[in-house]
Amino acid sequence: MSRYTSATDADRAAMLEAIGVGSTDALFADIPADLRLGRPLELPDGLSEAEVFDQIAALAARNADADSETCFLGAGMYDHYVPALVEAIISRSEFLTPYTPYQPEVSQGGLQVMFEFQTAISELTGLPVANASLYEGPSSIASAAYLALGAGKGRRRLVVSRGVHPHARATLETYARGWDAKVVEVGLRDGLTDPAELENYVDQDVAAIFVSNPNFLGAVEDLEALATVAHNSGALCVASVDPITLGVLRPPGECGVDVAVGEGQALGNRLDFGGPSFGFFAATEEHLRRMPGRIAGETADADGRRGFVLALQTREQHIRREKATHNICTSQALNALAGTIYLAWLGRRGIVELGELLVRRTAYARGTLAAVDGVELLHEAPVAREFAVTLDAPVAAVLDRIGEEGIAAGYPLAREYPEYENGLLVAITERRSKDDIDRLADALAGAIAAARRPQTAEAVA
Amino acid sequence: MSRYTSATDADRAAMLEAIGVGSTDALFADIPADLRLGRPLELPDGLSEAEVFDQIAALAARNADADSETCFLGAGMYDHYVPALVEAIISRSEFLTPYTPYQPEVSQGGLQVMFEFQTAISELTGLPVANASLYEGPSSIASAAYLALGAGKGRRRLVVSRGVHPHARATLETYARGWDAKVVEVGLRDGLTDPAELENYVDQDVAAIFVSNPNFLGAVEDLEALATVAHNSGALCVASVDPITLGVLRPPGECGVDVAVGEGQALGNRLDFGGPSFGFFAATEEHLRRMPGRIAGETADADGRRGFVLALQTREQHIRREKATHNICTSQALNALAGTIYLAWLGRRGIVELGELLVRRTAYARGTLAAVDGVELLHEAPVAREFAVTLDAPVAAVLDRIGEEGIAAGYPLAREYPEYENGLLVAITERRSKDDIDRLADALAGAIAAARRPQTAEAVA
Amino acid sequence: MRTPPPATAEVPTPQQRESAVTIYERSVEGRRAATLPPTDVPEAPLEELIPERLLRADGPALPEVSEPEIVRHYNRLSRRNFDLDTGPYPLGSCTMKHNPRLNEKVAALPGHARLHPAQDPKRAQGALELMWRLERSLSELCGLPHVSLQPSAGSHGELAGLLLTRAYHEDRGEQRTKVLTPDTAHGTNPATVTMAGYEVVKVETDERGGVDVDDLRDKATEEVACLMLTNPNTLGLFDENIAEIASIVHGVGGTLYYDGANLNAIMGHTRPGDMGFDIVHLNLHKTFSQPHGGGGPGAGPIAVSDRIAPFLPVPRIVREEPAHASTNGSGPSFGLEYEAPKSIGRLRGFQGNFGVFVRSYAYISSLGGDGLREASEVAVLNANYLLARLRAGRAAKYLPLAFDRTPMHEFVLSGTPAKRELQVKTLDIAKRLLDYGFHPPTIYFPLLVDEALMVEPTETETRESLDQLAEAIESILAEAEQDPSILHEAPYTTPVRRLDEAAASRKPIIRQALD
Amino acid sequence: MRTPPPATAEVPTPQQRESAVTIYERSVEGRRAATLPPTDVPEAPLEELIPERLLRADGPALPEVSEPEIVRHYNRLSRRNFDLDTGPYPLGSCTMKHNPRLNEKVAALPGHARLHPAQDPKRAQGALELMWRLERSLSELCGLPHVSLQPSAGSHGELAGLLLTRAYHEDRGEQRTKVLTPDTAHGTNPATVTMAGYEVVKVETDERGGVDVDDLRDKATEEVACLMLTNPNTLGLFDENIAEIASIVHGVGGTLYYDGANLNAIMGHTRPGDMGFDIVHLNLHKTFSQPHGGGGPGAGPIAVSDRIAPFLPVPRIVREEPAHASTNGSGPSFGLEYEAPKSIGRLRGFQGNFGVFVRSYAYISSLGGDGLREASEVAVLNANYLLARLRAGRAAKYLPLAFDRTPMHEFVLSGTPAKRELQVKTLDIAKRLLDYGFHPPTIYFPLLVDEALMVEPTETETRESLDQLAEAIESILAEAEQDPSILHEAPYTTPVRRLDEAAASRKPIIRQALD
Ligand SMILES: Cc1ncc(COP(=O)(O)O)c(C=O)c1O
Ligand SMILES: Cc1ncc(COP(=O)(O)O)c(C=O)c1O
Repeated sequence: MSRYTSATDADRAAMLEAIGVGSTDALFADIPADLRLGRPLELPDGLSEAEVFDQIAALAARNADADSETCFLGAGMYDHYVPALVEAIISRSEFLTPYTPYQPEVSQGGLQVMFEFQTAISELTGLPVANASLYEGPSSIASAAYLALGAGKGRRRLVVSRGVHPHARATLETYARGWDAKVVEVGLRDGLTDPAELENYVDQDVAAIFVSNPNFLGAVEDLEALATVAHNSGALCVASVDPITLGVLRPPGECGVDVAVGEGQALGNRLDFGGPSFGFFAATEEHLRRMPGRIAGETADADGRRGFVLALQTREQHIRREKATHNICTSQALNALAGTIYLAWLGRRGIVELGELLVRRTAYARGTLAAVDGVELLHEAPVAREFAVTLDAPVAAVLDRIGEEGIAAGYPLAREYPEYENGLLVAITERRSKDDIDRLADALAGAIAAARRPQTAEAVA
Repeated sequence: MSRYTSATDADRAAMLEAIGVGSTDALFADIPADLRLGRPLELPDGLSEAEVFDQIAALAARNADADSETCFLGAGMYDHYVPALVEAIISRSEFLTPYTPYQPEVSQGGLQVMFEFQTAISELTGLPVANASLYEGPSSIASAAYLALGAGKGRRRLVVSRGVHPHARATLETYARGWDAKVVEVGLRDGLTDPAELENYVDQDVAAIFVSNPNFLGAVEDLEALATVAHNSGALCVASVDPITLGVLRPPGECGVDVAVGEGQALGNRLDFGGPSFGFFAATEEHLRRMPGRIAGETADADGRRGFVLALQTREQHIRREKATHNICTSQALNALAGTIYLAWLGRRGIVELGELLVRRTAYARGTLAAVDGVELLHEAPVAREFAVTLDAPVAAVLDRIGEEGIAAGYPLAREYPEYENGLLVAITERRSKDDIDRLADALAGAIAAARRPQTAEAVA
Repeated sequence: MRTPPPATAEVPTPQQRESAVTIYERSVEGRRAATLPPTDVPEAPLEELIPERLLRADGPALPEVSEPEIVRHYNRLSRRNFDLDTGPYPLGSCTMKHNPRLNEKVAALPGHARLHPAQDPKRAQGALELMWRLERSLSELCGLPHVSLQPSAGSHGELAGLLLTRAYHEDRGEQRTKVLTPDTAHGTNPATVTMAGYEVVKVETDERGGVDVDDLRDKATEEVACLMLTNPNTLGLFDENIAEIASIVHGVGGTLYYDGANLNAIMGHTRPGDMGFDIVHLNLHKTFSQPHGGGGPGAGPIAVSDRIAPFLPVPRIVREEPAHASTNGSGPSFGLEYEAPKSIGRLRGFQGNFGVFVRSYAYISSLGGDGLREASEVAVLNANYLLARLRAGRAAKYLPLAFDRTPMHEFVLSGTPAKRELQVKTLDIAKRLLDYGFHPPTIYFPLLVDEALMVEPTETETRESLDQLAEAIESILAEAEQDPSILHEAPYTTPVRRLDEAAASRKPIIRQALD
Repeated sequence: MRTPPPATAEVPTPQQRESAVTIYERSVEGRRAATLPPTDVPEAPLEELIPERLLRADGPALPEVSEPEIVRHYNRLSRRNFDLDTGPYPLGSCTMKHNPRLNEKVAALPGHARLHPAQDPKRAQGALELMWRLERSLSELCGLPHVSLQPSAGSHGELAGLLLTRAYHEDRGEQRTKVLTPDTAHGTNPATVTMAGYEVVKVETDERGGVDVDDLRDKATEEVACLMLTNPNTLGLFDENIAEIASIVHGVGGTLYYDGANLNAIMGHTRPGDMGFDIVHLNLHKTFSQPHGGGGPGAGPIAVSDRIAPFLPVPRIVREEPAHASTNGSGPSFGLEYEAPKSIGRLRGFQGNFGVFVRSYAYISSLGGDGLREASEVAVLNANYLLARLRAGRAAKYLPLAFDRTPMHEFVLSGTPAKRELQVKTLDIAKRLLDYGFHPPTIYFPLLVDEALMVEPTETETRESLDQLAEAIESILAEAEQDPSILHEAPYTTPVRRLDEAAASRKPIIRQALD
């Protein structure tokens, strides 16, 4: 019998009889003979649970994970500690296995969680309305652009800061292929989006500007100044924000940002080689009915009991079809639940303390690395939890060498920022202690020195 | 605030006021001043969850576990595969956190599980009554002895086969210090308890004989013959059995065994460096009211609904106090639940198929190892899932060497069986494939050859 | 069968007595769950590190609760959900099959769960190989040579598919503006068409529940970029004309898109590629046992034909044969390829929902080729058995098949007669089913069926649970014959009773008010 | 406070409608969940490998069910339990404190969960070091120098303690026959005395709820091997005469045994060793947050004074300083010592319940010295606050303190007035509490208190939950004033209602009948 099914031969016989056919083949009769797959699937045979586990565990063992090495990688996803209660709760069948809450009377758990999640995101971003999650960070930016194009009737340009995550900029480009809209990019100066320069790009045809805080190079932007530039010509300001920093950094809502989106992985989700995590989407009141995704709302039942339902469904594909504000259906509810629990665990004080710890450790790390011979700061702008340096040596060689010492030193910038050929992005979390940082500095010093040697040799020759 | 508590300063003030005292110290006033600990506890400061995890994970990393090496260790606990659903179910709060079911109306889950567990143990052992678990294997033998002494009024001797687990024999000796009872041991011949020899030990003063099946050397005993010897002089026959083998080996109940006990780890429990696991205890009807431990029984509620309760509590310490049949209170409910789920997963066919697989693989392993130069069978008796060999080389040296190849070759017998100086006990599970066994044979061959070399060198000199 | 559930709410159930309290309402100033590692670096005032005007004055008002309170809060909340591990969940089009815990176990291995997405491919070979193997398995199941795992869900896969179609046509110098979707299509199809910048053209359904081929012929013009189809369609019916449909669309140069939500009906029996489809999306959270999580996560990999391949999203997983630099020793090595001049680019960050890939790979490894084929066989058997059980009773009269044909893995009933003769709507029947301990089928979809009930039991339900479901529906229809108000007022025993959904949208309260 | 729960069972709750069905009753021939690895060795007939007469004719009738059925069965069953993560569990003497999930996470690490107990100590250094550190922590908490972690639970620790006492006396050539236990003692104490071959002598309780010192003096003869005591005792009262008690017992050469079940009251405030106790057992599943698991597992480590140390069970954990053979490099190394000529030997297999040690070690590491002290402080604060709340209401009249003194971490009320004036027994109050969503306190223990209610809230309950518990009891007493039958018939809303326990023992049905 195929794993997980329970139809015995006796069951099959009885069931076929009840149906009134002689064999299951009869049930497939509508498939034209010439379209039938006349052979077994070319896939390995099924395995026992123990064999599947051993085989996949062997694959997993070939990955260097954040438990087996000291990880300074960030670039959008971060190795924060996930408290054990998060996994304990999200692995409960009652949260793990239900579908989207189409029957609210038996989905109050999930719906209330969405309501709590929306509250948390609204608090973090300082914006009044938030949805119950989108896929992940970069595609949330594209979703914000879709909203902006709809809101900014006729406006056809999207101005993106080069400080926005490269994956987000690429995703926006991809989505924009379906819209007659043009994506233009504003460069960075000293690691920051320059409001003055931004102004040259923003006019009446611009639907929205897109910035990130902190930006991809770790720099803390002046959101308010950037939002002002957008508003001056009637464009929206969309900001992608790192939720972990919102205990200490001024929230987008206070800076005049119209739509705040972001990647939620840092909030109680696994690294998972990049997913699943969740994206969040918050906005000012006026955009509520254009928002993408599920939104839980409070209401009452027939007896007057407080309850929650999916609200404003007329925005959605299953009701509005081609007129929907977005095509999203299945989203990231379980990951958003993890985020909701994580934020309750961190709490009002914890989010501030964590932010402060990160800012201080990052400052220490930045200073310590800058003191290493062959390491220069890539920019001097203020940073919160991640910073960029340039190595006076081939970054790939340096990373390989440090990797052998069990350290993932950071994210090389060259592929996405050719202008920073030996640029390196270093991320700090509460799991990277001062000692880890000092170890990194020593390892960098050694690796750079080693990487330079041959060159000097040539120089001599 | 201490982790896990929630009394804020405001709470404390309000609570103290309600109590009518000025400080919490006042609540400790009954402790004489000279008995107060006038200093902080000399323990490390509390740590954040992330720090505790990292610290303990670092300790765990210093153990060579059955995932990181190929494990042929047995000797009472075995590396069987535990299906994922077991951990998923036993980690549910509803099973993990309740106390012993003293309030049956809100404990039907746990009580029904006990009922199902008792059914499974009764089916496995072929005995009509079983309890809901004891601590673990060896102490269950001592508990059976306590029952036997009570049942066999005046009989003061306990005859134990040397084939019984050494830990069980030692535990029995320890318990017996409190009883004016004498423990005598009957040796093994060709790996088996010899009924003829046993007869010399059994007389009217013997309360019970204790045997194991398979015995510690892996040999399958003739339980029926041994039980007959016991019964001939009115003694009870207590058998410790390996539940995993009961799909293929004749069950104790069919062999005339009066009390069957055993170690339950192999049934869906972790290795856990030896515990927690569970012990089981099954017997003939007549011993029901002398049984130790909890027993769930079926009954009905006020509306006639089927329900379960703790039955026959008048056997127990909380009711009968000094007249109780045993002193056990907290037992191993959660581990017994794991066993119950595991047996439902394995099912009527699986337990037989698993037994057959083990017998065949063990036969193959025994033959393959016996073919290695320097390895001899320690006995020729039939075996089911474990067997003993003697090495023509210092076993310790051989094990060290093989250990470096990532194989735990087996359990050295010398400490507990000085008569088998270089004896080695090798266990097989469904996780040890033919390839693993062949690898073990090669490793043994190499290690024995290596261990011999120096000796020959000396011989030459 | 068991006695019918109560049809009164006079005595509230224990759960009904628990009024909903949010974690914010449990917050007490000064309480906390988290403790953080101590600051082991200089404690400079924050303003010295970041200009004060960029700092937050006072932090977000997150809850202040202790760890035990959090655990209790969410444990209690969880019990206010109905879930697949509690009872049958025959939600049509959603393939609510058993979620094996083995899949959760392997997904949680540190080598997966703790692997950073930006890890150097050289140090993530196991992950890349797993993705590569999954791509190959899905390719074989779809009968299409190339796969990208990147899309995050079905609708994301649909968007990818239409952007691929656009890129394909543009590459051939064509500007096409229309996408055909049958009126049975799932809402994400038309919504995606709009989002991809195309215009929706609806194709009629014929009397057998398939695509109206004549209508298709009329509408299949040179402007048509693509036809989006699912087969079996959302009526659970296999379209026998698929070959002709394909040739019509291909005839006008359009692409054929397969919405894979219904693949659970045909694994190992027939393949979209063999039917002539160019692009397929799969829902790993339906067919391949990824748990739904109450609304995600999922994954929507796409499989495509050779002509579409050049446009697939980047990065692609590539397999390099041995002796190549980046191999650590023996076997082949795996890498991420970013260079693809004609690629539509990225649809999201990093490499997709890897954790979902692990679960689905474990599922496919567990069943193997024969097991997958049998899974589809039993899914179809279960659906037809349940239908037979229903037709043997009152459903024959009140809930007939919308299209009287042998369905595959799911079937769609019409509640029109029930509404006419019993004055009960499909909604009422669904709500009453809740009292009987079942999750209702999908209702009011597909749209072309009046009062639709869309039933998909999946292969992992037992015959007994199907019998019980049939008996419950029979009993509910009997109740309706006697007193339809029993259904109108239902449910009576759920944690909350019928909720006012309209109010929630009229004056939306979508976050906890805090003061 | 919330409105009282229903006092009728006319309309059964959803759970009450689910009749209990065992996994055996769900069994269908031919179904299965497990698949095993294929046989990769010769398939010889079994009779060729093992004589047929030693083989089983037909296998045990275990259930035949599919994996999805197993998951549903036990998930549904689990919801028929009340648990600590659902609500307050003030079960006196059981210390139902929060069970941190961190502890489960570290216990599940492969280095722990997958470590074979017979692993060579050289290759299990982490486990041995953890055990050694835990021993040291418990030693400091008890004020006694030596610890053995071996006993499996409290009662096992008690047995160890009395066997140690016996060994100690015998080593000094003495045969003592009696063990003193106060009439407030937990049942395991006297049961253990008998099991250890001693005779129980009861010591009276004085009017302040402590040991009657005069009675103790009379009974403390040369025949007395030991006095078993818990302090605070099972009335939650600290015995101020402990020093005198100790000197009396020591005066006649007896040992003093401390039942550590109540250690949660005094951590960091006072220590058994400092009170004069020779032997202590601790319940890691009470004080040190090991989850109870519905009746275990637990662990009952013992701490002893120097004079008892030689007799401790083997193996012992030993710490060897560096430069020793078996160290892998730097630090100290750890081993198992089996040689101890005077040892009482083994109490069980291998090294004890290691998984429990890991959890308790994590708990101690999380709280640290100050945290443990504060935990006891708040435990005592919570108990006294709850008591104060109760005394402010009807409980003052109907449920007075058994002994009117300031309790520590728990307190014992007497239901005598309630029985006399309201005709409701403590049992009735307990059952009605179930309807209010609380687990009742321990009832009818300690025995010397008529109609006893023993209440231990623990430190992890919030002030609000204590308020709600007080309000619930207040409301129940008000119900009793109006109509005691409401309580007599309770509970009404639990999965099953009051069960006939007598019947279950009269004609015991203790396994599923199969045919
Ligand atoms: C037929 C059909 N197509 C598309 C989708 C959309 O898939 P997803 O929810 O993964 O975006 C669904 C699922 O709801 C569906 O049933
Ligand atoms: C006071 C007291 N002593 C001893 C015990 C026995 O402990 P255990 O259940 O761990 O054997 C208990 C627990 O029930 C207890 O409360």
